[in-house]
Amino acid sequence: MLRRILVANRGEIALRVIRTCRDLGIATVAVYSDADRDALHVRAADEAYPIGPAPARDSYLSIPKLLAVAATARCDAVHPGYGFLSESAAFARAVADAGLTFVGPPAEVQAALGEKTRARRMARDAGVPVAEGTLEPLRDLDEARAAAARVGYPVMLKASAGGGGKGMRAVRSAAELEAAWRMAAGEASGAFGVPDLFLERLVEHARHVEVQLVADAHGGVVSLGERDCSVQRRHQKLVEETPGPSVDDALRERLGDAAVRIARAARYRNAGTAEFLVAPDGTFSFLEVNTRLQVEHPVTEAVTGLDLVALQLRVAAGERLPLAQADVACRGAAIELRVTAEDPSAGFVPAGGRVALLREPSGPGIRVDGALYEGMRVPTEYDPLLMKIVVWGRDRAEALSRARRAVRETIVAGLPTSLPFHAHALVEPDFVAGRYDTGYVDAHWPPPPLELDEGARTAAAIGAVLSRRRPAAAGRDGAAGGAWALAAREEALR
Amino acid sequence: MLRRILVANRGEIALRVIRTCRDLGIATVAVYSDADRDALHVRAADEAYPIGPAPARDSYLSIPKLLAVAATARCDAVHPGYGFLSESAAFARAVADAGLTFVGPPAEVQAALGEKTRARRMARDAGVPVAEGTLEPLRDLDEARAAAARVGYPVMLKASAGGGGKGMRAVRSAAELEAAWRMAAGEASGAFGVPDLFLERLVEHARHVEVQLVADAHGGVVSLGERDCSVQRRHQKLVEETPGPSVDDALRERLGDAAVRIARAARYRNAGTAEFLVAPDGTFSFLEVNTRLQVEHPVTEAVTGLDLVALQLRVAAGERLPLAQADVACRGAAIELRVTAEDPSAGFVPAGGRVALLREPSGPGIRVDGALYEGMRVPTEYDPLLMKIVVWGRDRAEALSRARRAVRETIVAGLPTSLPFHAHALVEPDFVAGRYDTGYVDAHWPPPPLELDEGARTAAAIGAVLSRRRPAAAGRDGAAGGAWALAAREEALR
Amino acid sequence: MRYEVAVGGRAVRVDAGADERFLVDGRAVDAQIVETVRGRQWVVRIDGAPHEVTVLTHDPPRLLVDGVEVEASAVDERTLAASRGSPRHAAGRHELRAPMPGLLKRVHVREGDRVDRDAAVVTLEAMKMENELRAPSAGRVAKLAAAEGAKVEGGALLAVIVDAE
Amino acid sequence: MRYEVAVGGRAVRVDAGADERFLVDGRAVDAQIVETVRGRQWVVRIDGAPHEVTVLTHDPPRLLVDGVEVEASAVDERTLAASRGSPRHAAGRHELRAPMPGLLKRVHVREGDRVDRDAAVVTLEAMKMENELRAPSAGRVAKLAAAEGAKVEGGALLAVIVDAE
Repeated sequence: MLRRILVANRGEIALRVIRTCRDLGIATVAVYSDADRDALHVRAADEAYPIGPAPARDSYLSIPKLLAVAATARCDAVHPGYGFLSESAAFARAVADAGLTFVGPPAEVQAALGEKTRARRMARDAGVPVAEGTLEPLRDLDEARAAAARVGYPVMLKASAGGGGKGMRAVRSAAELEAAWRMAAGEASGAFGVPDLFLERLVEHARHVEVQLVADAHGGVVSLGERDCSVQRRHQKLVEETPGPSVDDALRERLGDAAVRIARAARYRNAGTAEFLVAPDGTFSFLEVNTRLQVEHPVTEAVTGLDLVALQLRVAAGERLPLAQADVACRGAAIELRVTAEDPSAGFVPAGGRVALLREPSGPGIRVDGALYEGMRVPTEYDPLLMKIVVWGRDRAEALSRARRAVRETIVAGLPTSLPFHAHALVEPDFVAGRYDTGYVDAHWPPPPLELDEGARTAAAIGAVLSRRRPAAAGRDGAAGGAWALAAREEALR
Repeated sequence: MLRRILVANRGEIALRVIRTCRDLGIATVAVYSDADRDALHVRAADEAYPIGPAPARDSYLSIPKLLAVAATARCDAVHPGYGFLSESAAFARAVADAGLTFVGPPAEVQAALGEKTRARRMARDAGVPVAEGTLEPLRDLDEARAAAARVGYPVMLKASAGGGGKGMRAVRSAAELEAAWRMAAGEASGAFGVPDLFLERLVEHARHVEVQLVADAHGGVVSLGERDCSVQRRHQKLVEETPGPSVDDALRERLGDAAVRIARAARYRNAGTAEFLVAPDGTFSFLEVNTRLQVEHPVTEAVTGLDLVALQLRVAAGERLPLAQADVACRGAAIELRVTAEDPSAGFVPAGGRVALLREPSGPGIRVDGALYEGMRVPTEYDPLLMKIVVWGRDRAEALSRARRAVRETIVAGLPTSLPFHAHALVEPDFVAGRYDTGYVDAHWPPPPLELDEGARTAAAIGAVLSRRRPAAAGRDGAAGGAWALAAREEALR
Repeated sequence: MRYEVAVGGRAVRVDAGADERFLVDGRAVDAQIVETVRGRQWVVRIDGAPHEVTVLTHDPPRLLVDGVEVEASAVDERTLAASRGSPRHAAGRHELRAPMPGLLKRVHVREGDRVDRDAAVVTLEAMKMENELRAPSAGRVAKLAAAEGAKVEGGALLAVIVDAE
Repeated sequence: MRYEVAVGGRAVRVDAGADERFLVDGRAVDAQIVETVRGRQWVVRIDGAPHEVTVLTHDPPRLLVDGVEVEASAVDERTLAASRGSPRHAAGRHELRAPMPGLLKRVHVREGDRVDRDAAVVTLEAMKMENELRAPSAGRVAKLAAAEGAKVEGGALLAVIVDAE
């Protein structure tokens, strides 16, 4: 088994990985930029090393700095989390060249699947349907024009080296192509260092459904059910659930089979996710393979009872998968809500801030993966994900009820969050009925203004007045008032 | 279905019940004493009414006050939680007489099983083994002397109207009997209003194993597996787990069968628990039935996937049980740690205080049932239970690892807690091996002094120095220092 | 003290007296208030119903009321009187500010341009995403404080749009 | 400033200089300190290993270090010098105080009695339980401030036990 792991990430996923390492008795080494020196992942790890200033390119994306820490701390493996270098073939190779175990697919698999048109060719060759479009990167705008005309608008322009919804633009007509080309190429260049784009037919009203895979080094591959991730803004997911509300047993089997075929064709290793678009008629087409742990992996954990990070670590260490496809048993339904530092009332524009008050939800069926604490400054340099609320229920209806309750219990004060979106979606009839596709957010957000009932409105009006008062006057409100102030004063007594 | 429920309790169990009511769309009415006016259960409920001063007898134990609130708020049902009036036949009757549904067994069942010697006779008549001892309350000390001599020391003196470990004393010799009689009778009188005691043979090295039951009004009864609750101090549970480490399938079936037989004999309704002592040789004897939801019910929920409060509400409303015995499927293992406001380094003496800092554990496999928040004053008038950490794993080993991780993540500053006990038990070889009985705490606590490693000891020494500095100087420690102070100053900017 | 309060777009007048006595739109309200986090959170009980009110952010003024997020601002009469006529709050003048620090990738308008409501004004790169910041109101770009390629701080003024006459 | 520190029963001498420079038992320690909750919690990083130190309670002085609870007190030299010879801290004098408010159900000793260590001194009813408070040390009951039936506050002095000569 692995002995000592460098967790080359930050935030909730770093803490998530550290938790499982602790469960397995594996020592952990955290890294942190200047913006993260008091972060929870730093405190949870056995060791922690600074790797430079806040911008990711100077810290979390610096392969030399990460390898230097791994050497100093005598690590024998590296877990990349998601984002940052998790899908970098160069990083996987550098880790292996340094004699360390990379907890993810090997560099050659990353390289093959990371080039999205190559992945599309591989899927096609494995007999898996792929969306109509280009199977090689586009050379220039003219070629894009020709390809789009051939495929027919609307099309999706995508970064060949893409992932995570970056460098992606829907193009509805030839007139939009040039501007979209420029923005997507710019984003792709910035995010991945490669401006290459390709295009494929945009399937209208499609659902984004993905299949979790884990493969070992001995030819073992299992698929662990699907996740519907259609609820997205800017091609980034806001809500994910399993089972997919539109996926019946037959489709589930076909998707799982397609995912396993791609994994075998790619000689896949470790955890990964095959993404598909499912059209309203139930036909599906392969999108890409995410060669890493997904943000939304906990919904799969909730229904299977498995610890995906533990499986990653085991297969990375060379162990065989501890289960066969027939051993995979799913129970109930699970939903993940991504609480992000974004203002949904202003087009989901991200914003940092200081967490002035925090209450995480709890109770039956609720798991929270986060790394927040009161007083924490949420940096603006990184992904705006704040916490994931993962809800399990015996069926989708119970999971939805519990999710509503969880959102109502959650407080993150001090910065805008996506919670109002989640509160709305969880009662919005189309989402509740499971009738949604990738156009869901555009079609259902923003909602009509909320009408508070009279009591709540009166309380809000009084609350607005109270919030204008000077804190000095607040103690007057009663014995329990000013809890913090009292606590500070009384500390000396205890 | 029920429409509007009075939750006649406080703390974590009131919040627990409110959560499920919210999931089911049932309105909730909370009550609170003067000590609880800013409690979380008050805020989580749809309505909340004051019921008097802090002492329970003037508030949470006042049947007239509770019924007055139920009338004012137009409730149609009452959930008693555990403790307080949950096992009071008088309360169940008063609720029914007021035309309301009592979410628990009816008064006559409570009366029959609440008198522990009557319950013993009932179990015996149903063919369930009961511990040797008296089958009627003892008239006086002389009768106790005679009975103890007949049964043979050691014996347990117990309150006939007992429950929750109160009014209970182990007596190892005739010389101890008088003092034990006086203390047990005094406690029984204070706690239950009835000084009656009975005695039974004390089974040495026995395990306390209980079976969860739910029964509907149509003759349906299911048993939902067992919980081992042997880890106790002062006859009150500290740790519970399922499956019981000493319970094999054969014993599980016999215990479940015995529990169902008692339930049928008592014409039981709603959720309840049959408690047994299991001797080292695997023979078991009936102890009593707890005619209410148990503190430790979440471990059963964790492995069965059921919501026991939801089942309580459904059967109380007259619905049939939604599952038969054959539908009960358990997955994995679960452990509950009761975090109490007690100082384990001083004989578990309870102590209140203000919660100066709170961090609840989270991540895979962890559920927290609590009602704490930072700044909260923990009242000393009530049960010292602060929060329950409920851990699930695919097997006991995984649950133990996760439990250790959860304890390490948890911070409750400002008052003593039982957490050092839990931290110790979870690495103590006998507990880890599942080798424990009701003598566990006495045999394994306090542990030898902890040796911190050098780094941690140095950090502790520096921390001790930092904690003596005036807070005014603390800001010097860096930009992230004085998070709260900074947050306050920066509020105006946002 | 009298306050003009706006809750979710609805105007409410609140007279705050001593001892938690409040008149809301002239009607006396029996509100019992417990402050649970200093200056940040209160439980306001009205007719038996507890409402947990948390200040999410001061600017914009957002409250969380029983788990529901709502815009709610209160201005006391004196401040209101003093601020009338202040140019910053003048009717018809709308400021576009950077919601967070970032890099101005693109500026879509010029000073003097007429813009529709929701027209893209600038593209701000922040948190690894390009964000189009849009006109809060239709009107004329009276001032443009943004240049392509510039780094801007959170809260920085980028443009002023005035209602077209 | 020099401090006499006791961590889990072990004595440690700490010299705290400016700029987070510490000498621990005379050895220079490269400790990087981030205060995460004012006056309550710090992350102390020593040789790459972060240790989260939280003050659980001031009296008794308990810290949580990486999830492990430990008694840890620090007294600076000046305070130590000033307190030497103070009767409250005199060697051989042990106070029994009520750990919480409650009702004294029973007093098991009289002034002048000799008691063994861990002998029951009083029974305090609190949190619905009867709690026997025991002698912190063997000795003589020099003072008894407890009467059966009395209500006592948390921290109230109940008895003083002095080492028997």
